[in-house]
Amino acid sequence: MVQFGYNISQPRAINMDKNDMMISQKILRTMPELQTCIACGSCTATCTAGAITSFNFRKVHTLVRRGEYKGAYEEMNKCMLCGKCRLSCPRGINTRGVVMLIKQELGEYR
Amino acid sequence: MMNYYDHFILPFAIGVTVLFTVILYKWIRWFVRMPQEDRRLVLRGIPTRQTLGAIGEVFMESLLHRRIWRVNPLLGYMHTSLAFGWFLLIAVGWVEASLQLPGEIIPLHAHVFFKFFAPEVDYGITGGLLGNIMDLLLLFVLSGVALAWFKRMRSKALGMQRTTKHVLGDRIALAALWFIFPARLVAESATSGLKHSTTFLTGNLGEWMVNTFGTEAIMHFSVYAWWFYSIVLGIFFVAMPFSRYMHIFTEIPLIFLRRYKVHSYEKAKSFDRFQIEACSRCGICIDPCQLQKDAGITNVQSVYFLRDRRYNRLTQEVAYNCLMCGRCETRCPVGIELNTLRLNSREKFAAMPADNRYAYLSSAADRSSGTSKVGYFAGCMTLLTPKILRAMDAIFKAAGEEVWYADKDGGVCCGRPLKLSGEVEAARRIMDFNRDLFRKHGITTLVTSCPICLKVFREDYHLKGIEVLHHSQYILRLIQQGRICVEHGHNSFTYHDPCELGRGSGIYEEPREVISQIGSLLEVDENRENALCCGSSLANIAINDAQQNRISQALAHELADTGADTVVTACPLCKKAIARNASQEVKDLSEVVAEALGQ
Amino acid sequence: MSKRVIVIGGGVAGMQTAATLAGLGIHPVIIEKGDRLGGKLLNWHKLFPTFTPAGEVLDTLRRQLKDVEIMTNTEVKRIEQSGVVLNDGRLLVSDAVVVCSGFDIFRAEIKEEYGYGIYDNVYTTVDIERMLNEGKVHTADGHIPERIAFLHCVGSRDEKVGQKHCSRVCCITGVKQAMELKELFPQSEIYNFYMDIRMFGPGYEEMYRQAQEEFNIHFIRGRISEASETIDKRVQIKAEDTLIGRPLKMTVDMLILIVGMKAGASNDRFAENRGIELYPSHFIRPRNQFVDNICSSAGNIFYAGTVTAPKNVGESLNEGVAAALRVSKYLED
Amino acid sequence: MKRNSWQEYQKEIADDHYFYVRSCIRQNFFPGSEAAFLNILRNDLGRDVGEEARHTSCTGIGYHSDIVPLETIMTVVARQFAMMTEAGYEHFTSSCITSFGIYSEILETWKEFPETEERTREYLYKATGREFKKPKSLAHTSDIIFHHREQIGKQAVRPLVNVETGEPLKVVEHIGCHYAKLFPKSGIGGSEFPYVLAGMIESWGGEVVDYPERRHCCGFGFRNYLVQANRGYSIANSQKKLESMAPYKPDFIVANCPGCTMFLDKWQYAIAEMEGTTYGPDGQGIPVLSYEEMAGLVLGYDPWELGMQMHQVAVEPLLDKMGVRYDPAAKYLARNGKYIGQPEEAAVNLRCTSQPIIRKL
Repeated sequence: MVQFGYNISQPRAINMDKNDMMISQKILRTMPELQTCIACGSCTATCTAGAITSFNFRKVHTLVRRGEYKGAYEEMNKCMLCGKCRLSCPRGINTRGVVMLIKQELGEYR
Repeated sequence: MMNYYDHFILPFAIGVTVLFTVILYKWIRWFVRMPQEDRRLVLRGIPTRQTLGAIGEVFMESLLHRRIWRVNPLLGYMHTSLAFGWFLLIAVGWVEASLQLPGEIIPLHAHVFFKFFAPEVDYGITGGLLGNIMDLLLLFVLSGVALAWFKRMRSKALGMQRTTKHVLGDRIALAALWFIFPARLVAESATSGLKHSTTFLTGNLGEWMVNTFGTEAIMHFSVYAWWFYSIVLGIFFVAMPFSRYMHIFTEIPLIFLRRYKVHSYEKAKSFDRFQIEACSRCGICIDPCQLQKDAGITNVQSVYFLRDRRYNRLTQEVAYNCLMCGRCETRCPVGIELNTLRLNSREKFAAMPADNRYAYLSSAADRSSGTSKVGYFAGCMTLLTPKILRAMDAIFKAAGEEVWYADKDGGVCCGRPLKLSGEVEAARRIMDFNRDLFRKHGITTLVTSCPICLKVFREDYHLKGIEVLHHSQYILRLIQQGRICVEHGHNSFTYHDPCELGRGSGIYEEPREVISQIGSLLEVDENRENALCCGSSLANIAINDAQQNRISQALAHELADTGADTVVTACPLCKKAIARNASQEVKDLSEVVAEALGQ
Repeated sequence: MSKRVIVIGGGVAGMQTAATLAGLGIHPVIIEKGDRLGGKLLNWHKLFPTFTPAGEVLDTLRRQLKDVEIMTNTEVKRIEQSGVVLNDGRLLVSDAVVVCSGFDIFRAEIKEEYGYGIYDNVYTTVDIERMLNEGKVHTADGHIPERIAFLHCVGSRDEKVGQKHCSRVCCITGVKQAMELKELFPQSEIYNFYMDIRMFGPGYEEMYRQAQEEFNIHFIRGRISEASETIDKRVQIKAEDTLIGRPLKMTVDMLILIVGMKAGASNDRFAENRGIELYPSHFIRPRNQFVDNICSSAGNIFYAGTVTAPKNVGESLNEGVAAALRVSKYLED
Repeated sequence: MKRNSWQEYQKEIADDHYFYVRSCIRQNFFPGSEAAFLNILRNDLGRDVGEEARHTSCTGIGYHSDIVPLETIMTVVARQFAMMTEAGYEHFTSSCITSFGIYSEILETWKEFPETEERTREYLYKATGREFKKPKSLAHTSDIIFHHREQIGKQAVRPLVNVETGEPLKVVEHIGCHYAKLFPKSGIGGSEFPYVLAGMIESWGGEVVDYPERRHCCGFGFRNYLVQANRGYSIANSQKKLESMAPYKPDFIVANCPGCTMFLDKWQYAIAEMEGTTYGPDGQGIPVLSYEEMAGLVLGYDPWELGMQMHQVAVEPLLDKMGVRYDPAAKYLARNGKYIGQPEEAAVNLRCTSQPIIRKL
């Protein structure tokens, strides 16, 4: 193949037609309460790990729900499971459970 | 030599053989697989006094069931009658058989079917006496069986709200067990009647049987009765090592191993099997469980957890759904380390590779401030309860204490939540970071407001040279040293023991002493070792918010019933959980102290 | 002789007003431009948040209107102090007028980029109510939809189509229909694209939560920017998932546009009366928003229902009662 | 197609006497198209089109690449208008969509901010001594062809029909972004469903293919193309469109913007070389035509006269379908018979370069 000094950029759009939604569906079946997230961001604002890294729990689980799994496991691994987010979540989501679940479903060792 | 064989003994003989083969196989296997250091502990322990202690404990616990007596005397009697009674039946029966049966070698099974093989049952003075003693013992055991039946139907009378829901194997063994002694009674009575025994129970019953049904009928009947007795014994013995009754024999080595200081640990190991199979599934752990009582979760209690783990069908749901409050552990009559076993079962579900985890923890994560030999670690949760921070500040100021604040502006988690979730290796990285931080700043005292942090600092941080104190201990010390004064007022307080502080770290008295210097203390019914959990425990990864809330409601209700003006606790997480449903003010101990600070 | 009051519009607000007036011994006349009473509810299937059949509400109202004079297929041209002028030029004299002429449904065709009326599988919430009533919900070629997208705020909060206001009830309508479709098609994936979710009524927020947690309906914050038809007649939609900050696209079997409330076309004509004023949205502005929120500046003209602003059925019904009582008080004085 | 909404967006197009300004890209890459436009208008339709050799680039590419300031481009545009005024024309038409957008934008700016027009007049006068009148009407050249589409249809010798099957040819049309996305009212059919090319196709017997990414940009994007490192973004956009249209198996693409025509054509070559992907039948590309070329073929012009040998994607398969007679040997010969060179063999022109070339020196 010929090299012209540039590549064809991959689209940035989340393509819900191509994404494999199986894992996302399984996660939501296991913890339907995750679907009630209203993206208030209080989890991320109070996050112990988020204070010293770019970890954004809300964003990562939203991406996972859209079938964008790449990097989610690594991101979730930044979490220290301290539980502050669970105390601040107005929807009562078991956030620590979500972290564990996403890691279990997306960890490569599985 | 007399022939001590009859076909009917076969079921019994097979049963006993299977039983002891399996038990020996299991014990040897578990022991061989134990880590080197555990085996070394055992070998070193055997020639010590611990062995004698263990023998005594085996007698007290495995036979007399002393701990169950403490839970409920009737339940204790039931267990004693079954265990100790059966033991005596075997022991006295053996004496009886060896004294009265003819022949040089008397096979082991002969005493079991003594009355069948004895040519004449009330042989001599000893015979009559022993026969009556044996009848008495049988009656003793039968009273236990009757109680067991009664317990199945009316558990509340024996102090249990709920009994264990058993698996099929357990039900078979249980049914066999229920029939063993009635079958023995019937078989012995029939033979006694035919042989004209005069003992008070089997003799009289036998006489009545013969008189009522005729010698011919009872002769036929006795054959079936001995067969039946042998079969139920055989069934029970075969089922025993595969059912909950394995506990009868497992508890004995467990007592020895425990005496030799072998313990379970945050990672699963072979010794755990001794604990897991020592569970009798008595179900005493069900009632204290708040998940069952308040949240309607009925399949995760320690008895079910151990059962599932034993049969290798433990689900993540069960492993994760536990507050690890320790209420069941304090009550377990076998003394199984339930929290530790629950914890080390989680690793296989959470087995996340630890490599590269928390690489972001560098010196940049040090946001501490101040310089002092005294360090204060607020803890993540305390950062969500700024009143505690303010109160601690006021107390430090009043005591003239210079403080190094480890995490006032945000810190790194203590690592215990991660450990509780089964990520033991990863937790170690966080712990290392914090320990290095404490060392770097040269503190010699570390005060924390969070019992969760306290526990992990004490147990996993190996902070040699640094005294770790919960703020309740620290505050009490300040008062005793006269560094701060508190004024006694007219307020009444009730105190909630946080799980990690009370049962977890054994700190019950310090907070109470501090409170009693400030106002009157009204205790809740269930306090200290029996204190309720607030439901927010980080150890439970599965519980949902509504269930947490129901547990918190129940606790808040109990606390309100004391009529105290203020609820005091000593854990930020408990404070938030109780405040969710409390009708009166909820304060941390430090707040109460800060408000009562005098000049 | 009892006083005569003209009620313009025979929707729920008009029916409730007339029924209350009749109960007070006043002689109401309902003027309805359609051929029967009921207004928009005639086309609605079930009402949020209780899933009460719309017909039940109408039946109850109809029963209270036994002796009320009703003029159907009649339209009001102007409102005057002495009464109303009909389209055919007749003047109906009355002592008071209650305007209950309601709202118009926003024409989804105007939001051309969503392809309503152009692509086969683009629908509006009004279509879905009809399809639910007929018991026939399926794609244009008769298939069970596997993936459905709802788009909130079509014709609401949209400067580009002159609809700056929030139509309020569409959020909960979208949630309600999503739940109804999920019940019909449990295997389907349903996505609601929203800008804000505004759950103002009792039980609405609870229903929203139920839709998320129990019905597994996905809510994606982001307005669909465009829709296009694929070769198999499905609809490809593009939006930004604004909570992630990345564009998102998907193909759906049905795209359902949650259409908003537009001010009634007759409002402009009525406003020729000096006592009747309009908001910039062309909804009628009452004398004030508090104690006189059902009164005009002209003494004998009153309002009830969505003629003054988007409202739900319950609020419209309440205003019917309130307006009737104010009319009665006015007639006594 | 249930697409009638285009009728809501109509615009006034003058019937005759146009002042024509050229396109940088079209005159370089599709010179035959501009010639064809003039020929069709003057010869086939008998219209008057004025031109001025001294007109310049509108500098739109520089403007969109942030190197030409607004004041400068306004003055350049004013100069073009001055040329029109001096030549005695009132109806301005531009060959380029970028220019069309620039003219629309500047006229609109002058309307909203009259002081900018005043300043521009001053700059122009100081610099060149010229003065101008604003055009009475502004049209893109595709608007003008659209305007005359029925008459062209009447004169058509080869409708857009597959001569073998008798079926209408399936045509993908692509409208340059700056045609109507800046000002929907400035384009026929508005920005959502522009009708300018679709109208031509339908009038000349073809079938318009509506496909999901129809409105998407071709990816030119000025800065995105001009900086080599950014070309990945540019090509990705074309690829998105090609992937979206491929399932419809279109016979050809027609575009009204010179840049789009070029990129949809040349990126097909680049994608084929970089990834090995082609979007037409049998591993070939989809031919891309300018609307002038399309009109020219319909009116019976010779494809090499129309400059179709300049395309990267070979057009022969389309010519065969339409029944256009052409001399394969003459493809790479100039009018004077001189060999003009030919592209290397590539996936998108594989079958059409293997013809023996008769070199007439």
